[in-house]
Amino acid sequence: MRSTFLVGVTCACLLLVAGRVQAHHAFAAEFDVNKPLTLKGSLLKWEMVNPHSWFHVVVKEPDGKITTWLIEGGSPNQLIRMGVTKNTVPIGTELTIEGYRAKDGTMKAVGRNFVLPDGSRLFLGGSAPGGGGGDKK
Amino acid sequence: MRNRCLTTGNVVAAASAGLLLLATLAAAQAPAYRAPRAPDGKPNLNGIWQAMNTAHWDIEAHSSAPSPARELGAAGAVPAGLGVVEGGSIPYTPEALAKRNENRANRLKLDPEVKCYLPGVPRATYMPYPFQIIQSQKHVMMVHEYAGALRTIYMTEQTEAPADSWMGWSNGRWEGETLVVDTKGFNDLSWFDRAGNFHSDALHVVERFTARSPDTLNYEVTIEDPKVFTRPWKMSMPLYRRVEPNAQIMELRCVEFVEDLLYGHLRKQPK
Amino acid sequence: MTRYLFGVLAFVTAASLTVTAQAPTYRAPRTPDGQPDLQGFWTNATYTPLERPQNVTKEFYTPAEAEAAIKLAIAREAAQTEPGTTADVHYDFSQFGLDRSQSKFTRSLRTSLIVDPPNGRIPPTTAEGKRRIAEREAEAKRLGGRWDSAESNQLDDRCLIMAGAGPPMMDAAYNSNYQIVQAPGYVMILTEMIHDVRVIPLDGRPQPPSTVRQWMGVSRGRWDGETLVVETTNFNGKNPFRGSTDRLRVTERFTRVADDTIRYTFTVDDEAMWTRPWTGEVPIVKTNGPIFEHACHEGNYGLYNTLVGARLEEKRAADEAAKKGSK
Amino acid sequence: MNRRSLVSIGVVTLAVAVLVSSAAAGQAPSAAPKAASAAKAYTPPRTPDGQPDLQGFWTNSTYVPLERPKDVTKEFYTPAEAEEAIKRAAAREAEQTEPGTTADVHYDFSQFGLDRSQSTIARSLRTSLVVDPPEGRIPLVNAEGQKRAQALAAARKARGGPYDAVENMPIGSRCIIMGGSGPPLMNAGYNANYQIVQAPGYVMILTEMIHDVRIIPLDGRPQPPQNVRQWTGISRGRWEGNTLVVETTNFNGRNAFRGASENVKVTERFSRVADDMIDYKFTVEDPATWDRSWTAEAPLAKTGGPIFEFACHETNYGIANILAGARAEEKAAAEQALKKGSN
Repeated sequence: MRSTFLVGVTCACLLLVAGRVQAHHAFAAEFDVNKPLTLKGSLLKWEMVNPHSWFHVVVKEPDGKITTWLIEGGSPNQLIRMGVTKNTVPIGTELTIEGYRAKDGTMKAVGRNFVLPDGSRLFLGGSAPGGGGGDKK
Repeated sequence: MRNRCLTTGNVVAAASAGLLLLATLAAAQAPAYRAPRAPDGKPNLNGIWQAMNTAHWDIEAHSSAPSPARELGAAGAVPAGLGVVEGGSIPYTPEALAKRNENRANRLKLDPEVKCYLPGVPRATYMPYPFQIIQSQKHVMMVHEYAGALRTIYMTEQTEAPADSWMGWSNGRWEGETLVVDTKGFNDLSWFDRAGNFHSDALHVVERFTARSPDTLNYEVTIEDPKVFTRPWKMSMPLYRRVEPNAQIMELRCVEFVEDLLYGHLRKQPK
Repeated sequence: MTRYLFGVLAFVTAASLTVTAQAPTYRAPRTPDGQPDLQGFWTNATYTPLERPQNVTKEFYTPAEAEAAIKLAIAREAAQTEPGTTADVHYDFSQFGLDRSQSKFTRSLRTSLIVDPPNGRIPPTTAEGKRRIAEREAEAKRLGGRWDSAESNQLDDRCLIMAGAGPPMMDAAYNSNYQIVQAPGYVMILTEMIHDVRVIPLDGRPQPPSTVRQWMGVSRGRWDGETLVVETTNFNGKNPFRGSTDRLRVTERFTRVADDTIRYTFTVDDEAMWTRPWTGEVPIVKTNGPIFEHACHEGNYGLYNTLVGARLEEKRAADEAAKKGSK
Repeated sequence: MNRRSLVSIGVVTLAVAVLVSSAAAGQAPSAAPKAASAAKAYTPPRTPDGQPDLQGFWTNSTYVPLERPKDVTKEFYTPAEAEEAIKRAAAREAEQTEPGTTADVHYDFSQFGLDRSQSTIARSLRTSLVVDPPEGRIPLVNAEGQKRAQALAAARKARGGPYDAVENMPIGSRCIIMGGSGPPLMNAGYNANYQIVQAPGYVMILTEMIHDVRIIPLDGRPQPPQNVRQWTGISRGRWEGNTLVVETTNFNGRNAFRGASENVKVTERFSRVADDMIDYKFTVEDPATWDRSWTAEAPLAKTGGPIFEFACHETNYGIANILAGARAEEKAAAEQALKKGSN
């Protein structure tokens, strides 16, 4: 289940007509489509911030080196409406991140998918622990 | 003779007036003034308010000082202030005091206000800009001119902060004449003033807003943050109503004013 | 001529007042709120030195001696400078009414303003005081020559504050005028030069914390019978009075002893500088207004001119040196 | 798995809601005359000071486009058609992107609850939000408007590439204001939520994205002089019966709505027609852009709070990343060119 919004498309009218979700900024300008990656690590910190949240993930590289990656995700606000809080995802949660690396070559990436050890996605349809599964009225 | 009596009388009068003033300030808990009521019967704090002091420069007592930015000259000068912290100084731990001093020395680089970041609490209240209280039953809103900063004070349906934020998560209640606002869930990024006074994410702020006359409020704040201070401490000040009939919270959308400062080094170099 | 006669008259009055000051029978008029009324324009211009001259041993001159001393001082002040000397590069004070004798000045038989210690001289400096003086000199040296930068110039040349603006209020050499205005709970004292104003509250409020410091300190006043007592602390120490530090405490006493005279005494206490407190006294006499705006910094072309002049001279010297070198 | 079931629950809810909301959105008399009369009977609650109560959390999230699609000729869908259109749009929004494509360089909206189908949407049977002109499309831009648009495009081009400097980037990306922040209030794509709070003499409307607040005075005060201009203009409100009418002028023209000039006037009308629905209409007048005014209708549906702080600029790391990325690519290209040259 993915957003189909084409970040390369700049015609604003399309956004309004088609009613597709507008990306806050052009992710393909920030991250390199030619540098897909998969990272396995544990959560150090989740910055629940806008316009996009950031996950700090400690990764053990193949050569044994320990590095910390910053992974960009989505705005936390809707998750919060669904009942997610800062306690929902414990520090140390094991995550596999499929994404694309930053163009400036630093240890940053966009998290295309955040996958838990059992293969499920971190937040999906309110499936996160503590998630209420939709708006509270 | 008569003259002497008069003089003595004056001294006594002046002294008692002074005492009365102190007593009034101290006894904000039990003000003599009863505010007009909002239609729901609560004290009516609706209005556009502004502090008139130098707490935004430094909440502690301080001398005047030159502008931190040379080009501003006297337009950016720091006016002296007698401070709004009860007891005079903030009870920092030694390590925190060192950090405050470092903040102060590097304030042009570090002060979140310079970067147009949200001001945090209570700093938002005494910045040199107005804010408006929009008082409803479920929510009391505080809308600040600076950076469009905003607080929702939950009067009902109160919960804990879901996540840390700049302006914190505020729950409110009425205690007689006083609106009491309890705020937690802060991040550790905002400051108290331009002088580098700061807090951690353990900050807990309790504010008391009490009408003291038709056009003034008493504003009292208790600050608690065991990671930074050795004990809770208080500040207090009056807030003044903006009484001009066309008073309005205007846009101070400052992001674009600071972009060159923040991102100018990433500008494409001219060929 | 008339000026001189007037001066002598005033002199006699002031002298007698000084002597009989112990038991004033005069009762000051009252302001509507009942304060003794000190309001009006006043001057402390004087030919009496702060410290007693080394060759003088007595506290008071005879009237004849005092008159002679003043005459001597007036003549000295009005003397023409030698054309072609550095001193001559100046406008003539007397052509702008700026020598003391052309306006009201205050007289007393005292040989010094200092009345305590009895020798009429400032007490010895403490060891800390000596250290501080050495530090100040080192700092001045670090800033370079007087014309190296605006900041290394004198405070008054920079229009920051006059050296004698005080408190205590000292004769400013010219324009030594003050305006006092009273309102319920307050006494305001305007010093003409560089428009320095003190608004002194009388309500017994405490001094602010020691982190708050000002050039003129922070003053708190009270009425002690007929006398206004003003205590000032919280100086920033950047305009030292005779070497004083930021620990200076000044206590001033203003007593109106005649329609045209306020007895002004001041006690200077600074443990960091002197081995004991010391006290001075000077009658402040009524003078005429108005006090015209003394905007100073705004039209201070002189500061710019001296800096430009210094840079030009340096350049000329460098060019000269280069020329010599190349020969 | 649980996600899928949630979605299907969503669709069922949706079908039910279509019926409810078509009734609620029944300001369109031709479409639902019965519902309209039912809606007329609704009397909104009052605030303690007697204003019709609009307070609470609302959303204008919708799959209905502003302008009627070219291939649609009618004003209203049948409920079945509407459901079908929404399903199609939701599916399109939730579609997988192709790994390795530019479109795929993004976090997954649905993993952050950000696709519309995961939260409340404001439904209507309308085929477009525009209700006037009757063909459901914005009037053609006049000569003056075209000229201005060309001048703006030329100025944009003269400033260089989109990632040459922060000022060249879109204002929404820069956290200054979202494109649809308005007024008028336009669906923001995600977090399309509003909070309305009323106090005597004032209505406050908070737009969630980038915490934009309008405090609208109701005391009849005049607009400020023309030289006072703001991104969201300056709004003045009044009650006409149960309808809040808000007129906004004094825009700075820098977040031009559909190409409008700074002299655009937007008139909004808020009428609560059910406990969970505000009928929201807006009229746009700007002779410098369109030869006639036009009006749209986009209902606000009640939704759950809270609105969490949308601090944006403070942690907008993307800006630095994008600019740094562009500089890194330029550097790499220059080195490449140098290498080629030296070979």
